[in-house]
Amino acid sequence: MSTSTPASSSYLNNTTDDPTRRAPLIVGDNDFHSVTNAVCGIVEMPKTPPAWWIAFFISVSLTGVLFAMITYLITTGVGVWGLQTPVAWGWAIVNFVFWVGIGHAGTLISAILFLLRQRWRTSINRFAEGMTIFAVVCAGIFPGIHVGRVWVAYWLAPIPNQMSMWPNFRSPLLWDVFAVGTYATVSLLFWYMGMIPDLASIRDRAKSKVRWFIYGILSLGWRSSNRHWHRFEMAYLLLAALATPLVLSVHSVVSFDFAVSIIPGWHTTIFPPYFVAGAIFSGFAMVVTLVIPTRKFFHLEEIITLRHLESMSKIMLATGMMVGLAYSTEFFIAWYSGNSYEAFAFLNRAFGPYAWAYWIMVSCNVLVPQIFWVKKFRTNLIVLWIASILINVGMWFERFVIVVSSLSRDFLPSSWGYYRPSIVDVMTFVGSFGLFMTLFLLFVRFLPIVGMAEVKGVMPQAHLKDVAAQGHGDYHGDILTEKGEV
Amino acid sequence: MTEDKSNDIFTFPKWTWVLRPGVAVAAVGGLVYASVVIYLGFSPKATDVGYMPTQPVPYSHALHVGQLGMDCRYCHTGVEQTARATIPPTQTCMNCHSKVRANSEKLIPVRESYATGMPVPWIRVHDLPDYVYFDHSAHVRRGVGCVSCHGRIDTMEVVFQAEPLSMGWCLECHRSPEKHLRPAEFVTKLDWVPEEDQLALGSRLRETNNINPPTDCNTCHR
Amino acid sequence: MNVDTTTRSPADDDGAKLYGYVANFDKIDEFLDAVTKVRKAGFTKWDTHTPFVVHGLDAAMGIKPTKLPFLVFGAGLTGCTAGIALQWFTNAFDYPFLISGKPIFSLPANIPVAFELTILFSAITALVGMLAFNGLPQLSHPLHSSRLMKRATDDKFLISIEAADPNFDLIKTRELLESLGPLQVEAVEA
Amino acid sequence: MSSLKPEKGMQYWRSLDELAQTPEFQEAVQREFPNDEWDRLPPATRRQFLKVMGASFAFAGLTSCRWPKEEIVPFASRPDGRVPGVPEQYATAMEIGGSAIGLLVTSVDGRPIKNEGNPLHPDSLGALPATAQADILQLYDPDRSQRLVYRQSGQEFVKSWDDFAAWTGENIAGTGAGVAVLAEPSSSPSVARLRARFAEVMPDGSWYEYQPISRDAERAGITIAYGRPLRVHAHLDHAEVIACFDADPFFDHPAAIPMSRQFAESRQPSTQGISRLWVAEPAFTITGGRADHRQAVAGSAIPRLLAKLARELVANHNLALSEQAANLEPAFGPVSSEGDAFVTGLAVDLMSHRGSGVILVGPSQAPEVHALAAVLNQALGGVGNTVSYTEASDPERPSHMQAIADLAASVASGEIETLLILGGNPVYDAPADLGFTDLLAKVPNTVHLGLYEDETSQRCSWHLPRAHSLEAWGDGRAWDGTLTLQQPLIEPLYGGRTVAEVVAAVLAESTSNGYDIVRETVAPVFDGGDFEKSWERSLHDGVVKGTAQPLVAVELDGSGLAGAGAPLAELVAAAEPTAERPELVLTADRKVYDGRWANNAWQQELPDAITKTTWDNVLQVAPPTARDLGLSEGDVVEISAAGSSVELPVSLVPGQAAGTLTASLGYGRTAAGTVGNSVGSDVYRLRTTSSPWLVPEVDLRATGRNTILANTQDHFAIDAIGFGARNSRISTLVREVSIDRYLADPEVIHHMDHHPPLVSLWKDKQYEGEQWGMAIDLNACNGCNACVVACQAENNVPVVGREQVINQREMHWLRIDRYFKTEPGVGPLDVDDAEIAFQPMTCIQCENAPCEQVCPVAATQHTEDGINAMVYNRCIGTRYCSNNCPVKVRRFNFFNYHKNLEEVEKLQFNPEVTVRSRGVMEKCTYCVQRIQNVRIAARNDNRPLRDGEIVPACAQTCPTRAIAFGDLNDPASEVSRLREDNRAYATLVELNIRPRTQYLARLTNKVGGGKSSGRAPAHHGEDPTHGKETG
Repeated sequence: MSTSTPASSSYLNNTTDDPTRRAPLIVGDNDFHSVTNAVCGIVEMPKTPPAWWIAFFISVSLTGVLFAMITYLITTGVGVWGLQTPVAWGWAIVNFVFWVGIGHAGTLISAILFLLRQRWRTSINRFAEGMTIFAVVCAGIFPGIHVGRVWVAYWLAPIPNQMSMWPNFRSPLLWDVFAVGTYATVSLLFWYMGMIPDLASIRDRAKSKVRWFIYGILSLGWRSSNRHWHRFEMAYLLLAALATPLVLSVHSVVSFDFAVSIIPGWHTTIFPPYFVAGAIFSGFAMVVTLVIPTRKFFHLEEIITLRHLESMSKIMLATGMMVGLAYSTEFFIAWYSGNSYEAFAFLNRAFGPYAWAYWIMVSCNVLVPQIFWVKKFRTNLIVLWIASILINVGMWFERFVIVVSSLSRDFLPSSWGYYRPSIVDVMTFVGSFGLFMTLFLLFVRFLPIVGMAEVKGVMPQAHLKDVAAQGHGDYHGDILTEKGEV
Repeated sequence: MTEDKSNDIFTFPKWTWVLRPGVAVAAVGGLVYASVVIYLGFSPKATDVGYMPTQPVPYSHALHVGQLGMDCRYCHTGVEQTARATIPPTQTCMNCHSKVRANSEKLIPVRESYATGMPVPWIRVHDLPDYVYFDHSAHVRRGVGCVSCHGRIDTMEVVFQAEPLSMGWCLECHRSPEKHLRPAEFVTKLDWVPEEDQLALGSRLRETNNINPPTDCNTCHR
Repeated sequence: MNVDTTTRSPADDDGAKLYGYVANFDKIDEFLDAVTKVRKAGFTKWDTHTPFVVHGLDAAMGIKPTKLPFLVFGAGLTGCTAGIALQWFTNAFDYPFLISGKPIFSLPANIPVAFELTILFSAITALVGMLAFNGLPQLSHPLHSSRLMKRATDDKFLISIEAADPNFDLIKTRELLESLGPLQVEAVEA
Repeated sequence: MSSLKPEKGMQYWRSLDELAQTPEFQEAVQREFPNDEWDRLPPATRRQFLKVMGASFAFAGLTSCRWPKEEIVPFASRPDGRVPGVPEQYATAMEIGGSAIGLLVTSVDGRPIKNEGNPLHPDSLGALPATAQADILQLYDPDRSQRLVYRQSGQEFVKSWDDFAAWTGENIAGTGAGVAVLAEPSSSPSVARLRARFAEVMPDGSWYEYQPISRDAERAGITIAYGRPLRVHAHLDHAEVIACFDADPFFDHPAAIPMSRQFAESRQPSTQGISRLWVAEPAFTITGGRADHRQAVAGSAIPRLLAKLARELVANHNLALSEQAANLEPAFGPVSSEGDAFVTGLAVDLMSHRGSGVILVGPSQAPEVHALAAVLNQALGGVGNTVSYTEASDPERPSHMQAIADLAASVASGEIETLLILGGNPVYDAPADLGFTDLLAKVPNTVHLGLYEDETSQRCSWHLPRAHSLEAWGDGRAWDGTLTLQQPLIEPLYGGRTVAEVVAAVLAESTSNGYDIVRETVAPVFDGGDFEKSWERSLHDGVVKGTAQPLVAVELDGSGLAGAGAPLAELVAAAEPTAERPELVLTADRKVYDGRWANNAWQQELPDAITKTTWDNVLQVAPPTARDLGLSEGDVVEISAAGSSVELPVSLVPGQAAGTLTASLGYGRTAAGTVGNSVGSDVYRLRTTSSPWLVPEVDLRATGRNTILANTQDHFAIDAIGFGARNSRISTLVREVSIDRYLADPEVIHHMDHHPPLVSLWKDKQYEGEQWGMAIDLNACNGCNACVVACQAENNVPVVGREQVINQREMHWLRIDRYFKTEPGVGPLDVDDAEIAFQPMTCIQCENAPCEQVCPVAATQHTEDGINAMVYNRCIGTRYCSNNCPVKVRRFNFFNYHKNLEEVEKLQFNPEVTVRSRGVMEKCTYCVQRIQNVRIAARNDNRPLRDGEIVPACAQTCPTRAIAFGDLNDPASEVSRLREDNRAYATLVELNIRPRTQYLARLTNKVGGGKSSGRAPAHHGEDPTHGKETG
């Protein structure tokens, strides 16, 4: 990382804690144009770097594996997975919840931080939103293919039919269909809408007719008219206001799949907040995992600054603690409720056949984030990166523990079982990462990965010298250059 | 700091204004169109009604039932006792045709069958999915006329499927049977029409015979 | 940051029909002053083009708040009603079936779907409404043929005045614009 | 209709049932009627025909999605009384181990689809053991032999029956010198008659009877005691104290059904008290599971235990043995029953119930032990009341072990030219020490008649296909001697013939077809009257009334007993086996019996009642013994004795006698067929003529390999946490209380669970009209598995195979949960003794069914008559319902389990039940097809349903009538009555799921009440949460 020559790169560290000065959100000698160049430069690269090709090749081949597995699954039967009678939901659902969880950071960063006027979001929100979409795409695959008869899965939709049958709206699974569907749609709209002005920038810089044509279409003829900006701002605000409860609802509804059932270890009122916290947690972890290499590779250190990463690690620390609290609350309630089945379910998690998974979960999700109390670690990219990966591992295991360990031992000891994933389970999961990375790579190569318009809006140059004219007294910090202060 | 020195400014032609209304129309219209096509195209009304396979023997219900006035039950003996109406054995045909039209070549397959004991391979016209369990006796005994499901067989030269026989179609009658109930003696009278209003009659029969067809799944699916 | 100063003389501007003038600035404060002046000059068919949302610009231009929120609110209500209605019709009216001994129709079970549909309807309306009000997509617009406009999505701040404006005058308007101290003024053909 | 794609498979067999109306089948059916020419169709062609038909239908199914073309092929001329698609039932019979059991077989369009018991038959009483039910699968088994084979100098020739007739003409003639018959013992009078004819026609010929599993020891023991072979009949309905020494009267006995039913009835709570069952056995049996007092005793220690008892009775209770038996007493030896609670307690119990006690000894114990038991029964006054005797058929016959030994001897001496093996499979199941396989090679001409081309067939010069019992005429005798008729329901699919027919053919009898043979045999039985009338009557009933053997008065025989003293003393003195020098006890398998059902997929997949193992035979070891030997579940060990050795996986079974290993016969077949080949290991190899059931002092060596056993229960539940939780739950799941406690406080059952009041958020649904419900009496159930197979046969439940069972994907709709109840605080590996609790578990049809609310497409919902309906064709397979099912009785089709079935196998399908395809959930429906059909019939005759008119398959076949089904809204119905019973309780009542199936608690009758197995009763306050709030 940029620790090679401290002298030259010290300016990159804007993680000051000095309360008298607001730290700048963008560092370096940047003006609007340089920002445009930096971001559009990635899209306009004359030739794609070989590293990208290598990564892309790997991802695409993994995607191939994913679809091969899906074909095998659909032609042969769900039996190719490790599922069985007590544990009728396995990796497919675990992966679904895992990906949906990751799909939360984007909308959260865009929407909630927007409403909270967290201006530092601007550098990373586009990136995170993109990640959201791709994660939701991966998530969406699993409930789709995990049903026994994919070819009639459309019965989930309330379509008038010759059977005059309708879906059962009492089922959490159906709520899920609507929640995830809505979430995917809204995230996509949000993402695209924010991108329109930036697409216009690329269009206006286009040198080839093709590029101009494509981005021209995509940017819908945006001419950055302020009369448009006015409504754009309002629409964006509204979308943010809508997406915020949505993002909270989605994982709540996902958690209903479990909470509404009667299985000990599932039937818990704590699930919605617990799942949402977990989702944010894993979402941010995934953003960090992706953003650290990307910003290095495309030299975006000045735009996606160390301070951004530090803030995210703080959020991870906070949400990690929430998740930890949820774990302990579960145990307390299991004991306090006096319900012997509930009590056993949790003892069994911690000390039963699946104890190994449980303790991986606890150490990754609760212990690892504790290092973020120390600023040295928050700002050390290597540590941060590894931690973020561990957190993702932990969050996957959280879902595994919830789904599998609860199901494997419920009420009647006669029907207890032990679930083992099949190789197909594993390949499918790995494949889904391939799909995710493929989409992500295409995104960083062909779309503006930083919201230029928004970043410019929070740059020092964007704020008025004329105090009288200052709309509202928001101060975007001073320009930090390599020489230091201006 | 690169500066755009190129003189060519690309612009879209003026006609592209149509895109705006175009997109709107396409979005709305396409949706409507698709749903209509699917609804009409996939409904059994379109796919199943009118199925008229050619049978090994050109047996005419129009002739036997319509003109000669034979009762359905003469051939379909099981219809009042069992789930199946039962297709008659060749024996039944020969009861008459050993004398009547004994030499008609249309009847060759029948005579062959009778001689060899090999059956006549009729083609099934009214074919419910195999997970549907329909019981003729249960319906006929309650006064549901043959015509309600099979149409005017007595006018058919070649039998064809007159009703969709879809689940929704079954449910209509199970929900309001009065539309189809008739006195037991007229069950096989395909051309019978009630003197009074069908609904009045139907409701009365439903009342007296205590007919409440269930709409439970396992009424038909086992 | 050096600026391209190749200004085309008015002489070039006759001939083809004129859409209007475009002037570009690169300092926000100057730009805002200019905007205020243009507005004071009583133009109606004019606009500004900025690479990002400039605070106080709406005020300077005197743009009235948009009606979009009401539209979205309406859509939200529709979505919610549609959600409840759908669930009532399908599960309680058209083919009511007995599930887990629960009532045929009870609101709690219907809240999630109703909620999601509320969001879905409003979100779609928000985007579509915004585009509709802005008259987008509009791929072809005279301003797209302006060279200055190309930096409007980058780092320049533009004012455009349409020839169609009653107060528009080939010479005066141009002088007015040049008086505001822009980097350039360009006449754009319709 | 692409959405229906998976169902295409089903169309398939529905078409096949149309197929049943095709000429071939009609011919077949016609020919089953009297005086018809036997079919001479070369066997292969019928198979091909079936294949082709099936294939064509499959093709039809796959053509145009729009209108799958289906043909209807009506009769050319329909026989009277035949209505297509209407099931008919015929009474017939089958023979198991030399005793006939009556069947009532359901047949649709000429294809038998289900075996049920014949209510008029004394050994069936309407019920049927799992084996006899599963036998119908054998009928359609494509692996069954389908041709006559003649082998000569390593070459095979396919022959016809005529060729065989010609061959016998040349080779089996004259006085029969050098001709020997090795027949499977049969109770059939026809076979007996032909055997007599054989003796006449071929005086120099010899006839041997052998079967590996028999009650010969008992027969020998009785001969010792009474001087002649007699058949023992226990009347448990008269017994108040039942003592079983290594005996399993409820399962391993031709009259198991009547006996277990009598016992179940004697356990119904009454103020007179209930009977008490004492069991001493080396390994758990069905009977042992029901015991009030059970002691795990090594097989070799059973004689000592009985001797102890005798001594106790004589010495401490002054029981006078009759003087004929006096000289047995020394044999009781110096054993003292000091501190042996079992013996002392039993002695007291027997003495206080003189005349109403009975001592039963199992067939695997030595004759002397049986003799001693007979003596004690006599002395205790049980004879005539709890025990009675009838003359044994064929008193001269030597024991089967003797017979096969004699045959071996004469083969060895080269006397035998021609050996006819009629049924049986001696190459596989003859005692190892005879080396029968090699001997067989010495015989120039060998003929084998068998259902399969099995191990024996492959080594014989002739193989003849044998007719299945549902394909042939025959007769037999019940255990009590009642004459039973067997009529065919279908033409021999593969052109097989019966033993009687073959013998008749060999003897060139004038009447050589089964029908005539049987009529000739039974003619004398119908003395007087119109023969045809009585014949029709008997055919209809399946039994000839009043033909049971008369009971005989008996007198102990001093001389015989005198000789028994010494050997008994020897047995009593036998050394206790230890973990280091363990003994191996061989048993008849509860599923494949002697191996004859090895190729029966239903039986292979049926979980063993005790070990819950499928597709394998295991070495049962007591946990402490295993711990001492350092063995754990699934370890493969090598057991060797007398030179031969067998490898078996270890299965830890609490309640197994220490130092005693138990393994069941009938596995490790090499020529059983595709299903049964190389399943498990063949322990016949350790069997000897001298000691067929007990192999003392075997060497045991761990191979270091470990296999996963295909168990349907106890997956991975042996960790401390799971073990503890399991034990703590059993007492509320399977409630049990001593009769005394129950009589003292009838409400006690309802105090066994505690939970907050069960309140709903909404008004409870009121159910009008018929409301189906079920009551299962755990006090009657003995876990025999009959219901499991009945359900499988009725509902087209697929078999999934070993691998899938290991993946926990077995499909049984009805399973029997088996819990070992052990002392609290004892670790899983220290459990030396245990009690067993059985709980038949199937969909309990919750009124507030958790499965329903979670199904997104409403594929499972509640019907107006209160059934939790499962709609396969609506199911999309989210499996959410299974997750949310508290009792996990829903089964999912992970694959298309019917894909690999051959057409002929599909003929067994029940056309009244949809065959489920891949990707859908399925479960118990209370046999809704039976409900609907009966209901429609009743409605057609405008009459209300009668209670007991609708009987689900499981209830129909239950030997102990443990399952009751009926209308809960009808206060008079049996099920309502049982649900009002104080013993009635619902499982997991605290979940407020309101199951429609409730259980009746089990009663124990330990001496002095014993320790209550139930949870300590609660304060008897007015706790609203107690009792039947479960609707």
